[in-house]
Amino acid sequence: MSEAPALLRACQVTKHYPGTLALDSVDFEVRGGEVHVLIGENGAGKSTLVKLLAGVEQPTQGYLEFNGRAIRLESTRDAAVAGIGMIYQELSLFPNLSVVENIFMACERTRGGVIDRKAEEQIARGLMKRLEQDIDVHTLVGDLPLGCQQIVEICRALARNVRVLLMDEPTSALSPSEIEVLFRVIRELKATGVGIVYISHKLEELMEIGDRVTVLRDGRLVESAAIADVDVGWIIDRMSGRRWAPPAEHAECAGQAEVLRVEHVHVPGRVHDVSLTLCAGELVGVYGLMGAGRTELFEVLAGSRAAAGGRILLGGSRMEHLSVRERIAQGLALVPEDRQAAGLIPTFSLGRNMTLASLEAHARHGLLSRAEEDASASRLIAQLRIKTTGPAQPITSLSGGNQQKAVISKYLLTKPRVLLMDEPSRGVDVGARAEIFEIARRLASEGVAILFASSDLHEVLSLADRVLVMARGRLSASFARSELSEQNLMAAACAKAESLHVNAQ
Amino acid sequence: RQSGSGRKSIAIITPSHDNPFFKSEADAAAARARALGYEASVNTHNDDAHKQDELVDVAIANGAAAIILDNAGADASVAAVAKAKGANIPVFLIDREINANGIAAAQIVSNNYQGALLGAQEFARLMGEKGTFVELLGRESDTNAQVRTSGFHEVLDKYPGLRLVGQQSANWSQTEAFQKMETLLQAHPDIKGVIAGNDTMALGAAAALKAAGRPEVIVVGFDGSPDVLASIRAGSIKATVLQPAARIATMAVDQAHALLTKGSSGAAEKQSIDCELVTASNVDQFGVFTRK
Amino acid sequence: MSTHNEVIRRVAPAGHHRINDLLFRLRALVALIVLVIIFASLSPAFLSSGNLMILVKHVAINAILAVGMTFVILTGGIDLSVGSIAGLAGIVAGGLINTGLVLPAFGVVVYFQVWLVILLAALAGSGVGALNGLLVTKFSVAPFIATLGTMYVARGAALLISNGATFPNLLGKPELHNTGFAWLGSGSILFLPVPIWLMAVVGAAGAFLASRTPFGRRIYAIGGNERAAELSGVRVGRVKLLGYMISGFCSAIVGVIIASQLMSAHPATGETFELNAIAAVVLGGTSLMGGRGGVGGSIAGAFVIGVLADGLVLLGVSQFWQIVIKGVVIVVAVLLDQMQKRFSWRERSS
Amino acid sequence: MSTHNEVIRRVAPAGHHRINDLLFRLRALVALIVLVIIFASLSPAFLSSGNLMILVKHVAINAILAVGMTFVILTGGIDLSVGSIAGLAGIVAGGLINTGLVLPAFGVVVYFQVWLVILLAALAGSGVGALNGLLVTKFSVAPFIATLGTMYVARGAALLISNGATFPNLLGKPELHNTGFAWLGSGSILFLPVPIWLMAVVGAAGAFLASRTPFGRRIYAIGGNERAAELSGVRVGRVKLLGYMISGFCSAIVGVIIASQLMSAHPATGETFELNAIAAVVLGGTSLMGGRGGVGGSIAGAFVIGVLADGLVLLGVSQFWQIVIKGVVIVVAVLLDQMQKRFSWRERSS
Ligand SMILES: Nc1ncnc2c1ncn2[C@@H]1O[C@H](COP(=O)(O)OP(=O)(O)OP(=O)(O)O)[C@@H](O)[C@H]1O
Ligand SMILES: Nc1ncnc2c1ncn2[C@@H]1O[C@H](COP(=O)(O)OP(=O)(O)OP(=O)(O)O)[C@@H](O)[C@H]1O
Ligand SMILES: [Mg+2]
Ligand SMILES: [Mg+2]
Repeated sequence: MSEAPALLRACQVTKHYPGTLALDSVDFEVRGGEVHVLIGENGAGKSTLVKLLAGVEQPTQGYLEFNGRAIRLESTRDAAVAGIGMIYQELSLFPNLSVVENIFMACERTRGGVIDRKAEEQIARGLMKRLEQDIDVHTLVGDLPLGCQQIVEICRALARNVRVLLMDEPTSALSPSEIEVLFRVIRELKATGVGIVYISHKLEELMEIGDRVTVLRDGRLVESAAIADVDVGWIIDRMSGRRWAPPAEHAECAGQAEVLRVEHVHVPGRVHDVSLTLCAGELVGVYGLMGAGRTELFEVLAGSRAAAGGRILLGGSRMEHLSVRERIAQGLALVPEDRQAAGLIPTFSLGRNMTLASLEAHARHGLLSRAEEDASASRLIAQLRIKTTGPAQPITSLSGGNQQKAVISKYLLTKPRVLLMDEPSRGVDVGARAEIFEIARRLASEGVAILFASSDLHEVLSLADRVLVMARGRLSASFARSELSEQNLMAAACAKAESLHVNAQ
Repeated sequence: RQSGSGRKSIAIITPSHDNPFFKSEADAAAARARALGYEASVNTHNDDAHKQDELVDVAIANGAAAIILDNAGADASVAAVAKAKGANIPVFLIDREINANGIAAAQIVSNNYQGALLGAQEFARLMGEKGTFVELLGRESDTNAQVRTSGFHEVLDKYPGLRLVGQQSANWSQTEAFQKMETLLQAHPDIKGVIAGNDTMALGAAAALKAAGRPEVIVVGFDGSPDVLASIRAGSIKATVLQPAARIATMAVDQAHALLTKGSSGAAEKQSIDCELVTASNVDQFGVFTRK
Repeated sequence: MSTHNEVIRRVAPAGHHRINDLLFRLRALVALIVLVIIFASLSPAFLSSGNLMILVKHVAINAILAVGMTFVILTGGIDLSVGSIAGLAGIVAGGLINTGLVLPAFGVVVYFQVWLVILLAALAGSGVGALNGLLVTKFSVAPFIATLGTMYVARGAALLISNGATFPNLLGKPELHNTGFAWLGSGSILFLPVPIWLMAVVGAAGAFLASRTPFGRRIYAIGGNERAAELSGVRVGRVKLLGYMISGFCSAIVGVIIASQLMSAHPATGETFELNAIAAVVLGGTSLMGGRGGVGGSIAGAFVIGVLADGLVLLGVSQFWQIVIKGVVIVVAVLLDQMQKRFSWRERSS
Repeated sequence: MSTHNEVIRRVAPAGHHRINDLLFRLRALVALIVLVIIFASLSPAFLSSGNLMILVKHVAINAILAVGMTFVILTGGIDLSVGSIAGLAGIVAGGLINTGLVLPAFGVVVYFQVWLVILLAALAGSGVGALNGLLVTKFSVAPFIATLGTMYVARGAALLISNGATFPNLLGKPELHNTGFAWLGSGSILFLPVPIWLMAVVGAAGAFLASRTPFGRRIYAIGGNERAAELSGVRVGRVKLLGYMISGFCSAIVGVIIASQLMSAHPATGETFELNAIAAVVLGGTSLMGGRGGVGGSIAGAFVIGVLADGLVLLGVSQFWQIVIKGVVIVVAVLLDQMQKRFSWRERSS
């Protein structure tokens, strides 16, 4: 393996952003036929490094080599010409165009200058088959749920015959079965000599798919090693200089008061007759495959999507007819799944993003108090260890994981009684994930009930007091902590229609 | 040519009715046409030759018996008039001429040039033939703006004592005239008079002079609008030149009727109706764009 | 995977978005049909073939502008300069016919044949379009402001060239070999006026470009997500530039047609054309945020506006009421938008 | 934690982006200063206190419109109806003073005192603004189209109310207790004309609202990402509606000021005001995409446009060149934007 020549190499690259040194003299390379895993805490510089390799950004210092020759990538076009493809952390698709049109953007199949729709369709269908997806290639991408969008993004990379494929958290919105398929494809690509750079915060995944691992910390390269020679503990040690507390004790909800009661909630075609209850201090996970309807259920609970029927009671009072704002005021808040589309105000600073949902609490006599806003923001920055220069930093210049933490902070500041979190750990590093759940746990101990959706089996298994499983819009099972096992969850998530009927009390 | 109701119709096309001049003219024409038993369809082209062309098209398609037109440009209107003639519809031009003879059935215009001379002579007299003044121009791309200013200058340039210190277009607009006048007063605080290409601008200038505490500055306008007649009575504007718009419009309809019924309008193509000077001394003799 | 199959079939029948597209276009069509029915029942002259021909000829002006404008709006931009470009192109054509191109340095005056005159006017229009495009792409000026600026500059240039006057009698002179300008605006081919043919050609070419070529698809992509387009390797600057040039070109064609119809060129021609063109595009279902809509809709939108204008004149509605009704119809026609929104992809903002 | 501290120490001082904000506003200021220097050196009258006073008074009109417009543009909308609302409000005020409110059903005519007349005109303006807001929020009509529609409707309404004529001599009558209307446009307080005070009040209130209150913060949030704002508990519909109402209110104030200055109300007042107001807002650094900018900048932008207009008149520049220069200055002033972009945090597009 190690004899193979480097296909793409970054030599002593440094990247300065205004106010931040994102990369500091890093050497990195990927060889043909290997998967080189890149890992580090949120904000360590992973995305920055692959963006340099893909021509999205240019290094402040240092240079790139392709096939042993120095190369300048002024734009992604140059990279594409060289055969370098990338899957972006923040998906970069065209919601207004169909799946086919997205896949072939800027590499259209033409005949005499006219687009050859037939040919494109055929190739797109082939790609979907290869990824074992049944996505209709004529659907508008904007109509697809996040997970399917990620599949489209992967198709796009596959449609271009690349020699190097850079994947920045390609699985953050995928569930285990899709991840399996993706891994199969990655192995196929590897076999044809493609070099792959793979970023993820899911350590088990890395161990499974990677050949080599490089750890970044604060923009510096900490160490590279063959995956065979290391284990999860090794990675975690290198990622951060610090240790975090192991997941806290699981609470027993016996005797606690019920705070949320959901009865027969129904959204045509999406969510079918879902009933559940939540006790104060509970941390409940909702597991399901992609498209199971968790996002829709959460949106209905939060009031951003209309339900066709059912009742929602918070502490005994009805919520169905309240607006999002009123529900937040009553203590029911949702951390949305898609942080770019629904979580962040890109024109705001970090601090302003954090206080947006709790402006009244930061106002005195109707006037916003900057001091109070800054105080709240600083407190959460410290609590969630958000890597930033301060509350005034523009949100878009934070790394993906840190943006996610900002969204979570925003809803923590609303002092919720019930906090709904849809895939809260998307793109968040292992340490921070633990911190988020630690905070959740602390909130829970103060009587807040937490319901979180996750597609990550390990996360659900290790963190939830109780797990509800959704399949095709119905609750298919409910497991107490003691009954939890991987097999149970998978079986329930794939349950057939007949067997779907559970009351998750 | 019959319209739907069986009655012949006359199309009356003028600039926008937000100027009382054109509204009176259109109203007078429509009233006369109806009195003579025609249907009157009234439309406005907002001084846009293209729009005018479309309106003429529609009048042709609609089978109008005659068109009364206050046109949107001496050159730009020729084709439209010719087109109507080609469709055997006589066009009676009012208020403004076109730069072509023999295609319109009649061109009945108030003599803008003569009117400008009248206004300028009165202005020179009021100024005592000396002192500095400014001129507010209409939209510089409009024919009448050009005719009037050249008429003014024909007279005023002959007086060595009269000195033009500022010349600005206020686009026929009262608001714009107000602001431009205020600024001109800053550049030329000692002016003694303002001559304006139309009454709307004269009103704007008078308001600015009043606000600046300079009501004594002599303002002369052009058109003879009721608002300016009132100002002349009140003394804030000294004189204007009245165009007998209502009379011209009525004449045009009468001639059209004659042509349609008797085969001849009984008048020459080019008819020039003189404008009349309105001053404080004779203002009571005038009504809405016509001598009482 | 069976779970997915079922889900997918429920949400996204094949061609799902085509139906939306259709509904979108229907919006203008429905409004159009309603208007036609109203006018036809109120005025017997309305459906006469003569009137319909004239109506379509009038619509052609705005439709050609709207086709060009569509390419700009699809990228998420806007072009306020179309009216001024039309005025400038008319003046350029008029000036070249009447006074020729004066080259004092060489001591010569060059007269061009009519087709060259038209070409030069179109070039002038595309040139202003290119200026718009450069300001927007190279200098990152917001499209509204860039084209507002060129709107003033082009208008001023037209006024300066002709010194505010009209170029009259664009007949040309046989000895200068530049006669025949009238044909463009007033001639016919196969009983149909030339402007109608021009609308058809421009419309067909525009529709083809937008829906069948890589260029068209990229225009949509830029409107959908400009950053993503850039990252996908779309030359965003170049594509946008081309869009503005197409709009400038179409505007120039319109200016030349009008000059030819009037046989004279007036520097104030085309004032407020931009509003009608934009309204046509939006009525036709193209989103001002970019990325959605198409050329066909814009033409339908131009028909709505044109039918309304001519119909109200036919009915003899007063100027003041015409203004009110125009406003109401524009809003009501777009209200149908809401219907469509229900079916569309969740809106992404930012 | 030590790792974090270290990183943070390496980076720029806090408040870094405040400087950017400033630069943003500087854009208009730089253009303003350049213009002032040019005009002052070319015309001795320019810097006289009398001229400056007049200039600021002229600027006030556009500045007040621009302040209202800022609230709409910050949400990512646009308001084309401001000029028509000004015209309508003037007509409402003029009509109420001259002819009173005729209630045929009761057989009475009601005359109002001047302050009530102004209030009613302002209400009419806010009402049209509310209509805009409802169309945009409840009926999801694109702001451009909604306000284009009301632009026509309000203009038509003004024309219909006055039947196209001017309401002259708005002096009121002592016996009707409605005299004193002139004060608003021509009066002074502490040697400064009332319109200047009004601009100051509207500007200060606007700046305060935008930057200090939850409402202002929400306006920005909607412009940044409407969906995220919605999910953060912002009542998007209500906030936008308020924004349009503020714009309508400001427009009405302007209409009343103009009517008071001219002592007459003309229904065509305010045509093309919208372009100047939008240009002022964008010159002032507010993005037409929404979410960025502020009231202060818009006022600076209004000054740029006003200084330019008055300065060119003072210098006696011809109308044609005024048009060209206005276009160039608008574009050049925004070109400074680019300068700013270099320093700023790179922009992400959705
Ligand atoms: N455009 C930018 N301007 C300023 N700073 C930036 C910009 N982009 C990234 N940064 C900073 O660079 C650092 C590295 O960011 P990067 O996105 O590479 O992190 P990452 O390792 O991908 O993190 P994550 O796991 O959260 O995605 C962060 O501190 C971030 O705030
Ligand atoms: N392959 C697909 N094609 C089209 N639509 C899909 C597909 N998969 C899921 N959906 C849509 O998504 C809906 C449920 O998605 P939702 O996001 O609520 O599920 P989820 O359990 O939260 O899954 P995810 O983990 O992807 O967020 C489905 O009802 C369906 O409308
Ligand atoms: Mg990253
Ligand atoms: Mg989900």
